Amino acid sequence: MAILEVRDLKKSFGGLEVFAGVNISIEKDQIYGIIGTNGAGKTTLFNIICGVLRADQGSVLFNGEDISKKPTHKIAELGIGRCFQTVMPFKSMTPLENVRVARATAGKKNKEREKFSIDEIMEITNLTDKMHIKTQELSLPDKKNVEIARALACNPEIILFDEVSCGLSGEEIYSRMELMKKLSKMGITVVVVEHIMLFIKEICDQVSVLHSGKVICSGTPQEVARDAGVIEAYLGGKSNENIGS
Amino acid sequence: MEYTGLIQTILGGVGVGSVYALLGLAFALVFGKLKICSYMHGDLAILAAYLGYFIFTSIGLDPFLSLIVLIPIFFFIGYYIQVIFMKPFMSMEIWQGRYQAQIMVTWGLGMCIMAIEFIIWSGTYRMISVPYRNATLNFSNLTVPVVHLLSLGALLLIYLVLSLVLQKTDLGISFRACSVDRITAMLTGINYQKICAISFGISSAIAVVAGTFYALTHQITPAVGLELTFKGWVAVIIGGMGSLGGVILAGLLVGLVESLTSFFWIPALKEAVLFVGLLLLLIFRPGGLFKAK
Amino acid sequence: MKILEVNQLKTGYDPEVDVLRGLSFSIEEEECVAMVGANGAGKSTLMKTISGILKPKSGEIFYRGQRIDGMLPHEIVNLGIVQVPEEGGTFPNLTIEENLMISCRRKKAKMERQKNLELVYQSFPQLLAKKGQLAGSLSGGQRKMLSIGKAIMESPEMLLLDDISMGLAPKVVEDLYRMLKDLTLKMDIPVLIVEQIVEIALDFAQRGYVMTQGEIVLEGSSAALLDTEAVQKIYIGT
Amino acid sequence: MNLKKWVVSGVIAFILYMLFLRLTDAGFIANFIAYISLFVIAGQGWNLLGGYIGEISFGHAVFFGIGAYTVGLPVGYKLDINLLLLVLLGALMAGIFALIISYPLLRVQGFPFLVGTYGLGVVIRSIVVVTPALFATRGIFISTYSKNFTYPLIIGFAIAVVIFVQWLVNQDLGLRFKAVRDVPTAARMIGINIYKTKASAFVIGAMLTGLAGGLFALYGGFVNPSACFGDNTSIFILLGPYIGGIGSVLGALFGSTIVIILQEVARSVITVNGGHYLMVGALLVVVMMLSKEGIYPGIVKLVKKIKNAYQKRQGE
Repeated sequence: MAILEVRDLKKSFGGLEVFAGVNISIEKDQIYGIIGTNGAGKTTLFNIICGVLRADQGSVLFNGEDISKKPTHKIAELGIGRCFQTVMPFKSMTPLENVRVARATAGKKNKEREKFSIDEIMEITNLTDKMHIKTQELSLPDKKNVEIARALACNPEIILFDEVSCGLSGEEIYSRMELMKKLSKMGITVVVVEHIMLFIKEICDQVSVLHSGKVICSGTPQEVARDAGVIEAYLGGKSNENIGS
Repeated sequence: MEYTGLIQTILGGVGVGSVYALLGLAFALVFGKLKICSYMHGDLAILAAYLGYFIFTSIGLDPFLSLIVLIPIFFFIGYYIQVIFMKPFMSMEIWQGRYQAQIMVTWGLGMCIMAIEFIIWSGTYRMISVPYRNATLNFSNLTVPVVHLLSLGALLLIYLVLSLVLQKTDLGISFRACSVDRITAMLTGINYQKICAISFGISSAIAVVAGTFYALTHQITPAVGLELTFKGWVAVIIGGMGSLGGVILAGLLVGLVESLTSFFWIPALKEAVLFVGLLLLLIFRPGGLFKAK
Repeated sequence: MKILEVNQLKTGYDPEVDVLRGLSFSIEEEECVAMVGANGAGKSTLMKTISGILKPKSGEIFYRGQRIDGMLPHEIVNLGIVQVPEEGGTFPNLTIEENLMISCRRKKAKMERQKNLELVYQSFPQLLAKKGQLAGSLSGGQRKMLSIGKAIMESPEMLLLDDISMGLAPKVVEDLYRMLKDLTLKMDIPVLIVEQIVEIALDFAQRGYVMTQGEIVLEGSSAALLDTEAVQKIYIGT
Repeated sequence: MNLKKWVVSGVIAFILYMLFLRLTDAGFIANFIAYISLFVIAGQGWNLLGGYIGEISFGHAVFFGIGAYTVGLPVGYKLDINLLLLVLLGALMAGIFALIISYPLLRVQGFPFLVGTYGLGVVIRSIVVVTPALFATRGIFISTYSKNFTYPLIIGFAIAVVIFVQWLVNQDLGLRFKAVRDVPTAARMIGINIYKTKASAFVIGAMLTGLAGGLFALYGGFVNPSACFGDNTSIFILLGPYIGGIGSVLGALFGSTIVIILQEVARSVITVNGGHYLMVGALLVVVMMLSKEGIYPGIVKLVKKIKNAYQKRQGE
């Protein structure tokens, strides 16, 4: 059974239609990629899943339960964690406090799913030696780590990553990839929004391509990379050599 | 008899309300569009009232004539307050940063203005005793104070002029441009900070008018400034955060609520009733009564 | 002569983190230059810094020999450097005509107002048909046209185009670039273009720079860049 | 945990004050310190909401007044209840009232909240003033304990409150406050119920302010609407933490002290009634222009800067 399912989602801002009926179904323990050009509505999709925005139509099912009307903090308690594209750690607190507060709220509500202790979280996110420095004084990659750590502390079943690679260098991106693989092995479903094809291709089991308000293609990364519609949307219809490398 | 009394009260309420509406208009202009928060316009209004009083008692100039001098002076005061005290905060994020800082700075300035008024004129109640202060127009058995009619007229005039400026002139179009997207406005070549300063100047000038009319209908004391500020803000909240027309209706409503409470109940409770109304509004319609489009 | 010269530019939103880490490049007369790179490489930050929206932490920007870093955005527009921004770019609460008229801030632009207006309406006939309507009622592609139209109304002496294709359907993007090409040919001015679709950008420009992590890692003629494997690799991220 | 340090310094401060009290026989300064302490307690209560949640309240005098009147009213009606018990009850009453009033008020945020709390102050004051059953404007005299008991009591409470707040903001609940202030969206996404969190800060803060009010009744032996529910009280409760350093326990402590001292100094320098606001207003403007976060964080930053510059020079 799908762990997260988006059914016939419609949303428009003012006159601008962002989603014209989006369907996505994510299986458990997968690494699922959602790609699309800038402005395709990837972040909006995450916002709707998390309950920050309300859809105009359609529903979001988590473990078969409709969560599209639930308040955000309830959705978090059910086990959906999230990292933002523009980093938003609690900047006046230390990384440790960031993790502690998450553990004390959403993490407390689903203790049975606890996979990592706080110490382990600090370790896998490389924050052990920085955990007493105020977050606002950390560098961007570290701030991203704080967000990942905070999401993990909620004991989620599924984590949504929004443009993790944004602003990171190759090596840093690589370590994130490793971390995601590790999480999915531990039984946490990972959803990645990206626009860098290679990143998706490397780690994802399933990919959906979001373009002008619709999912234009779904499947394994290899299938998607060969899809003519995707190539046109992504590269302006010239060639597919960029994907190949 | 009771009936005419009620009508009389309503008219009085609308008359007083027009002062609140003017202040609300001053706030809504800078807050609703440019997201500048001020807590000193009540004090500016009272300062203008005192200056009008001073000019009247020393050289006998009618307060309406002194407006000709006071309006440009206060425009520049407002302009430079924005440039000196508000500009450093304009780049901060809206609440937490910008609004809080601006509220505190303007409130501090307002406090200074109030203290200076205390020092110069002391806390005793003053009034500008112009000959037409108690003049009335009579319609059958209704008596309407001339000053109320004048303030209502001034309110409408200012509103019309403002809407016209906003719709037709380059300044108005730039202002509307700045209000939706300040980055794009800058990239279009509009001097954002200057537009802000001019708007703050205009809103200060409106406060002068409000203060003058307040002084003609009430006795003034320095401590009233903060009260007026808050009533202006109540008008803004009820009016739906920045629609100019809504603020005017809301300001008149505030005046009406106050005078009706005095009429039917205890005058000392008029403000309490007003704020209870505000709290109820926050429960049922947090967005305001007359929502901005 | 160098029209635009950027020297060791450092910019960032946080005091500790630099988005641009000492960037240098230049644009020659009547040249169209593309700046490509992945998301987060700092392209938009660069555009904002040139236009004066962001203050650089260090480094210099020269425009025709005049130092412009530290100048206010409207002063930079007055010099003739006009940007079509990635987001926004139009005022949805103003009509299309007002949007265009408000963009004549420079003296030269005021004199050429009628001529420019004709040029805009001629290039984008869709705008003429809707000129009395609010810009908020336009579709995404039309908004971009209006945004470009606004830049033209300013009689630009240098054009900065930031990610025109963002959020638009491929067909619209293609049309848009065709119109742009005509326009820039007519106006004969240098253009700096930032674009996430590499091919379009390099097709449009004669020369290109590749950015990653706030630094320029590669430069060359468009044709050469398109051929290099490195570009594809860098663009893709690892 | 450095809470120990706080407790130790608190105890030392208390002992010093007691020594001082013995040596000077409860003179003006001892009195003044007790007066400041009242505002320190109230200011810490305000700071929980204003500093740690980020909602500015302009009406904390309401809770101050409720605390004071809970002590005063039974005395006024000649009921014989232990005054200390009443002080604690006053804090509780303030908390309960805050819980009720948080329902409409916390539905809005930002400056409608500010205007709403100001309005609340006006409403409650007006009601007290016109209600004979609440002794209207006459006020109530309370035959209170001797100074030698109330002063140490107030100081003791002040120290306890400061330590309590310092402890609280490092608990899970306190971290939640800061999370809501820093990034509300992210806070919701880790399962924090924003309304509940804000309400708990509001209620706990109101209780502390109510406590200050109750102690004020013991301290002055007199309660009346203008002293307890007045705008002035709200203003000085607010200004202390704001000027001192919003969202920091030490900052609020310093701020309340500075503001109350400055106010007294200003009153003696500018003798015209109301003129002392000139200095208070000027201080507020100067602090905001120089350091947006308040005096204490500003000084900390400055010291850090100087230290860094010094180390740099040393390094060269």
